[in-house]
Amino acid sequence: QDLQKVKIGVGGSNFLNLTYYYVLLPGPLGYWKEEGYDVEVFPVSGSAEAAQQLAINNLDFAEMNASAIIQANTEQKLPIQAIITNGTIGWGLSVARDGPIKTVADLKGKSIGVVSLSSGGIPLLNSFLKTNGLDPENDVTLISTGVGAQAISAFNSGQVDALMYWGTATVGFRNAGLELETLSDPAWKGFPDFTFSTVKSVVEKDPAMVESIARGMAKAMVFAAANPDCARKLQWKHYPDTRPTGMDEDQAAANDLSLISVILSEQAAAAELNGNGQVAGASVPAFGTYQDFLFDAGVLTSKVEPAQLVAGDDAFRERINNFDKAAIEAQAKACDFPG
Amino acid sequence: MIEIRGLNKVYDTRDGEPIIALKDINFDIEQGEFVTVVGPSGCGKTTMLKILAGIMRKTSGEILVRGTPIDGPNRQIGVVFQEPLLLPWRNIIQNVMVPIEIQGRSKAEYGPVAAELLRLVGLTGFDKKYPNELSGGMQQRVGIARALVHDPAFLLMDEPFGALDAMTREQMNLELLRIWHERQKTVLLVTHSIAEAVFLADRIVVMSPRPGRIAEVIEVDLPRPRTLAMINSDAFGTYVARVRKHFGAEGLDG
Amino acid sequence: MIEIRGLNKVYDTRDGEPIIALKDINFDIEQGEFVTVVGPSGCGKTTMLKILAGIMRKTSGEILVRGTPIDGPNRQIGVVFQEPLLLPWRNIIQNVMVPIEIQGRSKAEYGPVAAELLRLVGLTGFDKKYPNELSGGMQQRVGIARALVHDPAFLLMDEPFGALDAMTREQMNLELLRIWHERQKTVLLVTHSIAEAVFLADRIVVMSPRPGRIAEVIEVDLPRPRTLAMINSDAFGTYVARVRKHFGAEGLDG
Amino acid sequence: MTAKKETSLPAGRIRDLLYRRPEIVFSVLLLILIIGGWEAIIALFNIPPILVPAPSAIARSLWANLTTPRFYSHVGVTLWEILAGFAIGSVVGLFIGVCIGQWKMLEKTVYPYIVAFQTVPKVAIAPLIVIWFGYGIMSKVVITALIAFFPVVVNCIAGMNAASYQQVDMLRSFTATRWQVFRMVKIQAAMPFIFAGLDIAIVLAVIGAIVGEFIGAQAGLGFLLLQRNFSMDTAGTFAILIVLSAIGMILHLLMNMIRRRIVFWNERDEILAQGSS
Amino acid sequence: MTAKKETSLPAGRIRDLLYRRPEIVFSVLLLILIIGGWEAIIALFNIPPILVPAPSAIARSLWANLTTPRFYSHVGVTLWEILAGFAIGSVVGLFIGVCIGQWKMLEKTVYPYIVAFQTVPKVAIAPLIVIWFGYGIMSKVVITALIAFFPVVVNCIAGMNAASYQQVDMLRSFTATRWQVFRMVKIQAAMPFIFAGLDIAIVLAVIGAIVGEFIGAQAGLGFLLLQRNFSMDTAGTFAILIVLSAIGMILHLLMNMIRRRIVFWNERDEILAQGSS
Ligand SMILES: Nc1ncnc2c1ncn2[C@@H]1O[C@H](COP(=O)(O)OP(=O)(O)OP(=O)(O)O)[C@@H](O)[C@H]1O
Ligand SMILES: Nc1ncnc2c1ncn2[C@@H]1O[C@H](COP(=O)(O)OP(=O)(O)OP(=O)(O)O)[C@@H](O)[C@H]1O
Ligand SMILES: [Mg+2]
Ligand SMILES: [Mg+2]
Repeated sequence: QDLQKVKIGVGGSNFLNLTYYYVLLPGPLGYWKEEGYDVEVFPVSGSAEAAQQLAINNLDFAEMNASAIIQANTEQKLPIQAIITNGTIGWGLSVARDGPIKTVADLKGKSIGVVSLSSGGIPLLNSFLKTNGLDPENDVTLISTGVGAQAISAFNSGQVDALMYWGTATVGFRNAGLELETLSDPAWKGFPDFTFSTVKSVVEKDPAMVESIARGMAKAMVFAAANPDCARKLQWKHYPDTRPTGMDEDQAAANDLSLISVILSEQAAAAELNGNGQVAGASVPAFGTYQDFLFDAGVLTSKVEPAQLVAGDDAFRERINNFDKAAIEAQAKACDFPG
Repeated sequence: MIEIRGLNKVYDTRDGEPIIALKDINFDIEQGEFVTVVGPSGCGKTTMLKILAGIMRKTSGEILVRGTPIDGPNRQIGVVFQEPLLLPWRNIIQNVMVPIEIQGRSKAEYGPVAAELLRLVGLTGFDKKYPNELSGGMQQRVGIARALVHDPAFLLMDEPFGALDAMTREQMNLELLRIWHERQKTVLLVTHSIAEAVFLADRIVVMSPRPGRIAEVIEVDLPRPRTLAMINSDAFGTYVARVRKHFGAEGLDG
Repeated sequence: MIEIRGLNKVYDTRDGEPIIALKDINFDIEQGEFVTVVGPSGCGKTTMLKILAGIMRKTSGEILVRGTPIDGPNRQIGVVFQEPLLLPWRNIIQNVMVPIEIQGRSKAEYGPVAAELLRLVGLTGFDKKYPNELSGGMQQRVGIARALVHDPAFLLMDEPFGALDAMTREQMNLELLRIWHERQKTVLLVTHSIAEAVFLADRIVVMSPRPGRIAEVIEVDLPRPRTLAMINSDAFGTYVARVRKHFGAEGLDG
Repeated sequence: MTAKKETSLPAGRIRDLLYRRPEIVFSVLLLILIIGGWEAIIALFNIPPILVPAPSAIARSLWANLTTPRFYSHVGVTLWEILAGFAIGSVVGLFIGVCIGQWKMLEKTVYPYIVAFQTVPKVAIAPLIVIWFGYGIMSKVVITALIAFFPVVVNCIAGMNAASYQQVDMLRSFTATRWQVFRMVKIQAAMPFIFAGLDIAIVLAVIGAIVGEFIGAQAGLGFLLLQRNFSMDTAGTFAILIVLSAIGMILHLLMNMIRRRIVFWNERDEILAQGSS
Repeated sequence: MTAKKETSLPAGRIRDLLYRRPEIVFSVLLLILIIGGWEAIIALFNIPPILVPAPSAIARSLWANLTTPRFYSHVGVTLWEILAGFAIGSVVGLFIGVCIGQWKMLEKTVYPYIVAFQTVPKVAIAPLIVIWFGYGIMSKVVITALIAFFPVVVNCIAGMNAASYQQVDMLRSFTATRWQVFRMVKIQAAMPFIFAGLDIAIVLAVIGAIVGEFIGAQAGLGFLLLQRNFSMDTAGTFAILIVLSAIGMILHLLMNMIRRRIVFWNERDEILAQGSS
């Protein structure tokens, strides 16, 4: 039969690898097809661009930062709503494991590398420094060290004493051989981060479609949690170009496994926020507290009703999580895919 | 046919000091007339030709063709420039065909004309060569063929035979007279050869140096058709002497 | 002084058919001699001059200057090209000073020489003008001044006076003879004027058309210094007729 | 006469301007047209303001920028990067171009490698540049220079090859050295090419400075662009882009003025030039 | 004679090659020099392999790429983007350049705005392009074309302005129209400029395709670069860069061959050309 076309954009990453398994794997696993949808996934360079593309219905859904969802609502009056939060804030301030810096307070007078001075990590870092008695303006120097090798070499050469990066980036640094200790504010665990979202009108117009797509993702999340290595194998099989290169097979597998384990732990933390044991969902109170935090940090100029930030109601989320978890887990354990 | 009334031309120059190239030129050319222009180097001959060709603005004055002022180039004019001005990316036959192409005339019809003209100027076999593969005199002859190819009623020629050897020059002179006569053309020809000026002309315009003015207009009353034998006639000699007087030259140029 | 032995030049052309420009040229030029070259257009005069100037490769043969083969340009050579070849971004005086600059001679010393040469060619007052603000003949005269400014012992001149009017041409001829005599130069001059060739030369080299060969070398035994009055002498007329015979021309060119 | 004109009505003044400097009038008209077209496209294609803001919103944001003193320090940083990068890039480009133009052998050996090197996206070598030039302005200047130098090289070579060989031979006949031929003919003949190359280099320098700042910067218009983008301030983004464009445009016009003073020899008689072409 | 050469020792053959096509020998020597210098710089500046890998590691990675059939589909995607973007960009650039070159008024009014538009970083207008041209290859082609068209415009205009006004006047004396003057003189005179512009455009097209893919792509060499970068596989990154460079270099050499066939009129006698300049 004719499958309905659906487009998902992944904001903030122009390169889709195992990190985004929850939108990449439902397709090959057939979860979307069996509900009648043909889903295409696109990388989109940033969350802001993703919001733009959502706004003009060029995309049906987008993965984007929770802060971007809130900003779209408060700053642009653009009703983007969260459907599934894929993780809580996994940012961390990494320092050398056996180095002189043990606490945040030790960073006085030091340099901190950030991806860019306009990155979403800055408000987090600033409040983290403040809670630990440092003045972000004067006590530390921020240097934008970009991504990947550039940041590593800055750290290795001593140009920066700490790196303030998101979870998977920090894993990347570790994989590349940096010996790191990561400090973070416990409050961050309560803030939603990367979130599957869409505009309000889509939810209103075609709730069944939204449910189906979200359900497919939820199944994939259960699948990966049950057998991360199988998720990795599937990813490599169906998206061969996303597998790490420049290392041997075992190393690549190990790297990807540590990557997905970070994703899964962030995912588990996000599930905590849902409060009712649901695998997939978005929490109104969590968005509310994050909005408050962003407002206090000066990122937002106004606030909206927290319920506005999340799609649908409890019943809607109930339907998303309504599937045979055990069957999916069994499928994952078996990991029986030909080829 | 062509009336030049109070023509003036002043050039601006980079150093700010303008050059008065032509001053109050008044002069008529009759239909079918052969007029030659002589005058010292830099007296404004080329300037006048370019203004007549409609490719240079005059500073003041009027030029009337059959009573109407000219305001640009004309299909009935063929110009031979002082430099050959060939297009280096076109071969010789393509260069000769430039006016045909421009005026949208039939290539099939004028192709043989161009070939015949190339033969006339002694360049048969060079039609597929490129301009920088030709000697200076050969390039100049291509320029002559180009000016004639569309059979214009009015020819403006700026020292067309300056770079040619004695014999070729004589032949070209005779050919030009033949074409002029057969085709009833009007010709204005600039030359530095006083003998040539006399040989070809109905009237000779003698110009004086900066600012360029007309010093004298000499009617040449030699019989037509002209023959090379006439060169040695007394009448011819008298005309030559009369022109030469303006230059104060002794006769090395012929 | 200069010996040309078995000189050949074949040009490759784009259409694949080579042009034989010079064929087996053998010829000597004595120190202090004034040699003129005449020949039909396209016979290889310019080619020979460029090879002597050291800026064009010969296909075969040898050129010896005082016994040693030449392999490139020489400071003692001054060349007047067939086209003026001025540099449009330099004003007139800067164009004349080009050889001085190139040969690292003192500007203070040669500045007055350049000014004097400009006066000689009748361009006083034009030294700050730019080449495209000059008429064709004026540009050619700048080229002549440029070839003389560094006082070279050997002058190569390719139709230097072709674009000049009768009087200027005569004056320039006389000036050239004066300079040649006073400064004891050796001159090789290409011209289309048979009279000029006779008037200036110790020897006239007559060339025949493609492939360019030497048809005759004529010793001119007229007394020195030459005067314009000699033009009307019988001896002069005999030489002119002898050269003209090669061209089959009747005498329009002088 | 001018005194009389000055007392005439505004309509008369515009007519007067139209006569004397028509390009100014048309340029302004064009600007109005662009802004109008912009509004029209937004209306026609129903483009939401989050994608392309209305000119009025941009103007407001632009005004807010221009009245903030701190904004000028950002402009200053980027302008400095552009100018320094452009200067270094053009000088190096000229040097390389001249060398290659002088020695044909280099054109066949070194030049292809320069082309190859130039295809490497600058982000890919950013880490190296940062190591050598630090995180400050210097690394952005270097990236700008690396991007800007190439069009100058290419055009310089093409220009030197376009020198008339007759002119070169003329100089050689007076025993000119390779260097003298270069100085007296080749570089002059190359001038129109070089200025075209510089024109391209200016634009690339503007882009280069922004790319450099995108890689990581503490200040500058590229930094502001990232910041505006992060706060989804599209009007703000466009306001910055307009400032960038204005910088590019002014530098282009300046370059053009310089060109007209240096490359003068193919200009004819003013009056005539208007009549034709 | 050649038969004799062919049986000679390798050293003799190289000497023979050195004599007949010296540029090939020097080009190879240069390559060896570059690789050697690379190794030396790594050793000298103590550059860690995570920043710049050793040539041997890159060679291995390159070999791995070249022996994977899937790699060629990525090459194909990017090559297609480059070629299509370059083609569209040059054609549009030529068209705009010719229009501006033909009407002086446009040069003073429209041209500065084109310069201004060109300074806008392509990432800033990427969202718009994605709306109009989708997420597929087309949007990358458009970005590539937008980047590549500018040098062609600039050089086309400069070239047309460089046409000799004497030649133009000659044509006008035969009543040539503006269009005929363009066709018979201006475009020909502009050819050396246009080819320089195309040379720059090729390099910008390569960069443009990569920038386009960076904005978000599912395939292509830019996509692979991101992947390699994410895996911190520096050797892999450089291997891709080398493939990109090779593409740029080959296109440049092709363009050069075409140029030499079209712009022939300032070449002199082969033999002499080697002797001088
Ligand atoms: N484009 C120009 N700009 C400025 N002055 C010019 C220009 N063209 C010619 N002139 C000046 O105008 C005067 C007349 O020049 P023109 O070329 O008409 O002379 P001519 O009679 O053809 O001389 P010739 O016999 O040497 O060719 C000269 O003094 C020259 O310097
Ligand atoms: N660059 C070139 N390439 C090919 N052929 C050439 C080249 N230059 C000259 N020729 C050919 O060589 C022959 C001699 O040319 P050259 O210029 O020496 O003649 P010339 O005697 O100076 O003629 P003119 O009196 O017309 O100047 C001509 O047939 C010409 O076509
Ligand atoms: Mg003249
Ligand atoms: Mg000649």
